[in-house]
Amino acid sequence: MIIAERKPMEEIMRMLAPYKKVLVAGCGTCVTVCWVGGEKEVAILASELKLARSAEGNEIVTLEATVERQCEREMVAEIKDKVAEVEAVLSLACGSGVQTMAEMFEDKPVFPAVNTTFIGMPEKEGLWVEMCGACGDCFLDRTGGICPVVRCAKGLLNGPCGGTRKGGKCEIDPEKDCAWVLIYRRLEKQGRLDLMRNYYPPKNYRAVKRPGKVQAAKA
Amino acid sequence: METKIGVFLCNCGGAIKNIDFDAVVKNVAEFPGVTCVNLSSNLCLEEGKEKMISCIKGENIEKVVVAACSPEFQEHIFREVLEKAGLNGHLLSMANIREQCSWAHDGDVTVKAVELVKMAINRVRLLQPVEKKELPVNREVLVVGGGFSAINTALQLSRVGLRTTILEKETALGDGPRELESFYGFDTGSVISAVEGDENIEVLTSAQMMTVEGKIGDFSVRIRKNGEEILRKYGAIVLATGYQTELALDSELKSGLNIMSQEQFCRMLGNSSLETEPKSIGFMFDFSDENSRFPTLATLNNALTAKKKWGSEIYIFYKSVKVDSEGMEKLYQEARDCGVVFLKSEVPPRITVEDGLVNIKAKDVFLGEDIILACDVLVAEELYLPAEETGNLSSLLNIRRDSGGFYQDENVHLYPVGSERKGIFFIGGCRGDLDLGRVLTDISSVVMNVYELLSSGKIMVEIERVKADPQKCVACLTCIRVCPHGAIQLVRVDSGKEVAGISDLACYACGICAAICPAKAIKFQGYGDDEILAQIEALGESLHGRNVAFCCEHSAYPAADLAGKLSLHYPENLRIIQVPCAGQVDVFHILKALEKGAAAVLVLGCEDGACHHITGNTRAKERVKYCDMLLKEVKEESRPVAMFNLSPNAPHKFVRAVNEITKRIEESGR
Amino acid sequence: MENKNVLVVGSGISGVASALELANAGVSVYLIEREAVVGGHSASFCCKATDICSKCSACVVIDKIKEAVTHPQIRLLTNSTLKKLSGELGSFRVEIVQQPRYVDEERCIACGLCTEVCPADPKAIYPPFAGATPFSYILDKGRCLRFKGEECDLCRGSCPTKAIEFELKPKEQELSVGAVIVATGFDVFDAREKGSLGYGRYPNVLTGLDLEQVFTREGYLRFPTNGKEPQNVAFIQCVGSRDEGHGYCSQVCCKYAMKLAGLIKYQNPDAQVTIFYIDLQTAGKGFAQFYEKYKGSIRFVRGVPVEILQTTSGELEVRFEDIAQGKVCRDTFDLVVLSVGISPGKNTWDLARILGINLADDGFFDKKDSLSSNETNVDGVFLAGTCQGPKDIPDSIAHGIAAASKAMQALAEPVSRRRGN
Amino acid sequence: MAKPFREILKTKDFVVTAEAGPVKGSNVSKAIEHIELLKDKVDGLNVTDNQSSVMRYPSLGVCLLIKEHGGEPVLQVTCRDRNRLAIQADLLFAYSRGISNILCLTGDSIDVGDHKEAKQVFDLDSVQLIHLVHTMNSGKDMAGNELDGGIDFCIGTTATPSADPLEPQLIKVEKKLKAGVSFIQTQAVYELDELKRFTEFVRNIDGKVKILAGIVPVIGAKMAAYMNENVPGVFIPQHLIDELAQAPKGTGVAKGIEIAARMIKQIKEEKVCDGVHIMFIGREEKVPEILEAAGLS
Repeated sequence: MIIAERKPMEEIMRMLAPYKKVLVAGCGTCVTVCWVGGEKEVAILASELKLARSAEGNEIVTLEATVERQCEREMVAEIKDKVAEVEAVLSLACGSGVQTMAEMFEDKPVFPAVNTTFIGMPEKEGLWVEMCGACGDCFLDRTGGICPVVRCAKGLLNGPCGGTRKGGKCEIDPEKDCAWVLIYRRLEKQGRLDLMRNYYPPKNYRAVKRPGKVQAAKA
Repeated sequence: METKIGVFLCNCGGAIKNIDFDAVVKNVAEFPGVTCVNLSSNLCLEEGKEKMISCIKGENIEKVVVAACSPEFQEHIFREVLEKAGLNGHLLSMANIREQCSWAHDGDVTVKAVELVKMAINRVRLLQPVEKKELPVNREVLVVGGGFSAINTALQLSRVGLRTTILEKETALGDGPRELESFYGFDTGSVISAVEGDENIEVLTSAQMMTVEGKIGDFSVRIRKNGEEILRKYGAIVLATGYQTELALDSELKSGLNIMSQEQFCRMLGNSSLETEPKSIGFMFDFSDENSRFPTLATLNNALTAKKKWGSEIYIFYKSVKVDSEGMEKLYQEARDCGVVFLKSEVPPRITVEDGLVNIKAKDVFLGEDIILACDVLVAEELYLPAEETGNLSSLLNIRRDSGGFYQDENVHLYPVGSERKGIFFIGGCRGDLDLGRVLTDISSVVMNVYELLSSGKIMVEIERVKADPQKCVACLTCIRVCPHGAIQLVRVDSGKEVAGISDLACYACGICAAICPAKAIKFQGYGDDEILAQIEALGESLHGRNVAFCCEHSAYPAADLAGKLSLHYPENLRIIQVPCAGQVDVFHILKALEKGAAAVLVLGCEDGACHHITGNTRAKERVKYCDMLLKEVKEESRPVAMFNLSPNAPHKFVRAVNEITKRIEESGR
Repeated sequence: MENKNVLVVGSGISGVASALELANAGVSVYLIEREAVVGGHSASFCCKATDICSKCSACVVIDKIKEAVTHPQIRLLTNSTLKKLSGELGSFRVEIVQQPRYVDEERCIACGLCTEVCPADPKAIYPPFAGATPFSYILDKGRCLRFKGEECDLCRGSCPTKAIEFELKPKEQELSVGAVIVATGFDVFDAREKGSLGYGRYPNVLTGLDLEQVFTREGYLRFPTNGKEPQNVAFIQCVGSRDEGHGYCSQVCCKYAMKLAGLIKYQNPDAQVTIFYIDLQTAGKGFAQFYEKYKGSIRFVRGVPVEILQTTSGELEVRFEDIAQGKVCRDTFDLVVLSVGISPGKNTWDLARILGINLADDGFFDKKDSLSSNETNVDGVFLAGTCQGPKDIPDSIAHGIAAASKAMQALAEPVSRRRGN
Repeated sequence: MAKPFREILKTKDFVVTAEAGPVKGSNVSKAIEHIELLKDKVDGLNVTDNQSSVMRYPSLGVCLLIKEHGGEPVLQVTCRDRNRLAIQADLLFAYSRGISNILCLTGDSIDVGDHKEAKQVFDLDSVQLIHLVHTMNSGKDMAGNELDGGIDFCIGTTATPSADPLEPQLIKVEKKLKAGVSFIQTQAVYELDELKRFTEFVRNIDGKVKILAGIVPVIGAKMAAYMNENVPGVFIPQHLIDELAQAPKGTGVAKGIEIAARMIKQIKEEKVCDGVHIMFIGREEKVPEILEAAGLS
């Protein structure tokens, strides 16, 4: 699932400074699940905006809408009437949602209210961690299902760097586990350490040709 | 066609003098939807209720607002009135114009009264009927553990006609504090045979709980018994898994032949073919752990038996004797009288072993000097610890443990035997160090609680008071993770989609889930976002300069009433919104109140560690902190948001909180 | 004809707990209370939370009382006492005497008009303590002019709901119940009996109960005399416990003393708090951390004060034997709190006679055997709470629930089988 | 003129190299001083590559200076700042200018340095880098194209004998050895046993590779604590920290040198490994004192 986090308020305020009426648009999928872009956050952000602007003595009118997936033209189309009413749109969706909105409503400026951070999963209530870097060349078969490309601070493919901290923590953050220590432990448990002894040549970092496109074979 | 709302005011027999009721009537009558406004002087008395009923019927009132005394003790009365008048009891909203208005302030409070009534009217407009329904529950009970408390629980449950399964991980029943049997004059042997003869009791030995799903009335438990797994259904689960002990000694001493545990010493006492009886025996307790009763109990009882049986010299080293359980003081005296020597020491004695003797060196408090005693045997201090399966079981059952690792969160509302999840109970040593008297009480208590839940095979509950809308739910699992009562599970709806399903049986209607749901998918009848917003909006422009207080119905709300009763006055600009738990208040509600003009927002919940919903007040604190951060972001720090903890019987603390906020506003110069 | 109703005598926390459990199980309960208000001692206890809950359970009492008085299955009779018991388990007949309240609690709406007009001084009609249930006014015969033979009728005239009635006689009624739960509680040890400690003579020597009520009333620690805040407080443990005449530990004193001490330190960190003790009873769920938290800031002295004297400056000089130093020392404080213990209720003996149940040698009701502290020598008469022996609030609640359980179990058993054994 | 490092490794039974940390700025006079001071006292001068991710004068640049002043440079190449194209280009340039020793490392993370917002590259990892050098030694580039004039580097790499857990590190070392290296230069070691354990492990896989123990003098308890916290791969044992703490004020440097020398002596006497690599960044001028104290000059 795509994980994102709220932008600092002042950045949002700067984007919206010229506008008096905006639509705060949420997305009902990933960003709802990670507590940044669902209906509740839309309401909170709208309310905070109004507070901020009235404090500046520069009132703003907000409309609120949340669509199931902002990255679907058809779903975004459902809120076109609301968009028509406003000067600008503030989207709480991931980058692709923001762009879909921007594409659907070309005459209106669409602003991102969140920073899309990574593809990840919840570790516990309210905490999400990165799991996949969408490199287009999945390596997990060789690493016991732990991705060194994003879970190792340096994306190393042939084992840990020399900076591993005591207890198998990462060079850059004692809070984080060294991915390669995790991989070692998992493979050891599975009796597949030979996988770690193999040499893996430099990765194809161009497996996804930017801009990425995937054509379903069936279609 | 607008809903017909009937407003019933009561001037409390004309005693409420600082409200101009005619003005209130006039003012409220113009409010949209209000069909009739009646002023009574004795609404809570029979004659008052009669009038109310006839008015509701006569005017075809659909929803009712009562503006009178506090709902604390009256709401249920007026609910009955509505039912009598043919309305659903939940279509009522009360404005507390006595305790929290007239009595709480000096001088005329008509304006406040009007506002309170308007808040209630706006709220009532959104209320929907809540139906009651009887839901079936499984009458079988699972008792985990095979010790004294487990067995007796099963026997007592059988006595009231409930079938139980005893799940024991050992190969046989009857582990437990054997060393105490002589003392209390019971023997596990006899109860075990009683169990065997009881058709209501099934015993599964060498068996373990693997997984538990479901909720009160319908737990499905996977049990592994010698290799194979069986699936069983139970209505309730009782944990009686006991405790374990560990010698509080340096490891090199532990191995010592003549240094032993209470239980080992008991066996020695029981051993008839003992070559040499110990001439001198030392005991130790209350040094490493000053908060247990059991060590005193075991020591005194073993010391006495030894004295009587062998006539040995007995020296007991201790810091404080724990006599705060029944019969203990007498036992302590008895021990002294028959010559057991008690040596009080502030610090643990030093233990050394020399040629077969245990040397105990300590500074006696009374003599004020060091004593060195050489004993044949030392019964060392024991630590009472949770049984090793405790951790595993608590995560299986999704229940909390206390700071010592024993079952049961340290929350007074769970005592004596309750867990935060309906239908799951703890008894005896597994919930902490208890003397047998208390264990026996636990057993009877748990039998009562289980009987209440399961005896009739069905429970009457309110249906869908808190409900997750399957259309809006995105199955993010947030509510499932935060529900303190384990009342929410993923369920498959007809569409095949998996969504959060809230069990009416297990739900306590605290609203914590509704507050946190990122999709706003959880509707909470009476306290949802809309109802709260409606009350805030009712004040319109007049909200400016007012302070809004979200008050937990278990603590702050009654405390506010009490302040009124004691006429402890506080600023009149406070507008109280009652919530079922501080954890039901969300960032969204707080911001809305500020956005609509409130000068300050207070969130008032139970004392830290005493939340009726375990985590509600701590969540509230976090959210208030977050709001504070947001307000700084938008440079609105001058409008304070604060959280206070208090209990229902702390009216002064309530007033202090309100005054503090008022002070902060003044300081910020608004 | 088997009767499943249960009579609960005493509406302290144990009685309320018993009544609630039974009522929730569908049993109809008569809850009789000698006083005008429900709740017994614990209903007036203060919250002892500092920055965290100190597990005193006073708030639980409030919850339960509210639940009980609003419970449709519970019939509450205040000002009522038990006069006679006959019959046996399953078919008892009990006679109840209800003293007139003069203020009908059903009709009184606590408006306060009567107090305004009452000419007596001190007022003869007044509200109960805040938080009392029912919150209906109390007419004090002793003070009322009318009961002194005067022709005063002001309060009755002022009452908007006609709740006041003078010409009332004691009401007698007979009830038939299946079982009886005795929950008549305890009396606080009368500290005057220990004259050398000066209680009753020195205004700033209080009992633990007095201190509870200071906090309930004021919200802060205050001198009863001048309303100032004491700075140097001493608690004296085991007053009326663990001595000749009280061969038991009252089980509550160490906890309430330490919790009140903690509360004092929390509200006024500069205050000095000393606790004189012999053995500290720090066991019990949830108490460990509290003790750990405050044992540093509270001064614990292992020793028994023998005498308290008030100096001319009004300070209190405590003479005690400091065991650690092995000599008699003196120390002065500006407030001394006697941690008085739990004594058997005065009416225990009468009630024992009426019910035919035994008394234990310590003066509390005697339990049937060591394996059940709820049962008595009379089948169908059960004990709940401190009338059976000292207990703190959680233990009293537990014991109350247990009593309900035993009564319910006894009644659940078919008469035949019961007769059988 | 210094002997080629490759020869020294083959012939000399106790090899000593020292680290030269480039300056921040274009003024190389200090670097030259150090080179002059050390070039004849050690067998190789080893130049860091934006060490600890702090931007400095390039490793390549200093190596050329060493060459010009008649020393034997070892070029450090990390994978952090250059992708495979840039690295290959640098190697061609270096070799064409007479630099023939290379130390292949992963490189510290950007996050520990002074340009925390830079994009880290890590297009290759250290093992892949070693393979790359071999490929180019064989006259081809990574894409398989023929090179007009190839290269021939003496390849070394690094290892952390005191890592915890050690096993994953050893697996990586094994991969490096399989890829083919002539010498291993360890991270700072302070425990002889750790070093012994490590060399034993290496010997079992490859008898020929030379192992140079990393020596980083610690000149104070505070510094030690700081290094444990902040320098990746460095683990200073408590007993050393205590020893440093007891040293009287102002004698820290001396103490540090004493400890380092003691370590070197032991290594040499007990023949634990084939030599040492002394890293006294910022205090290069003190290196001779160490050598002296260790009886290596």
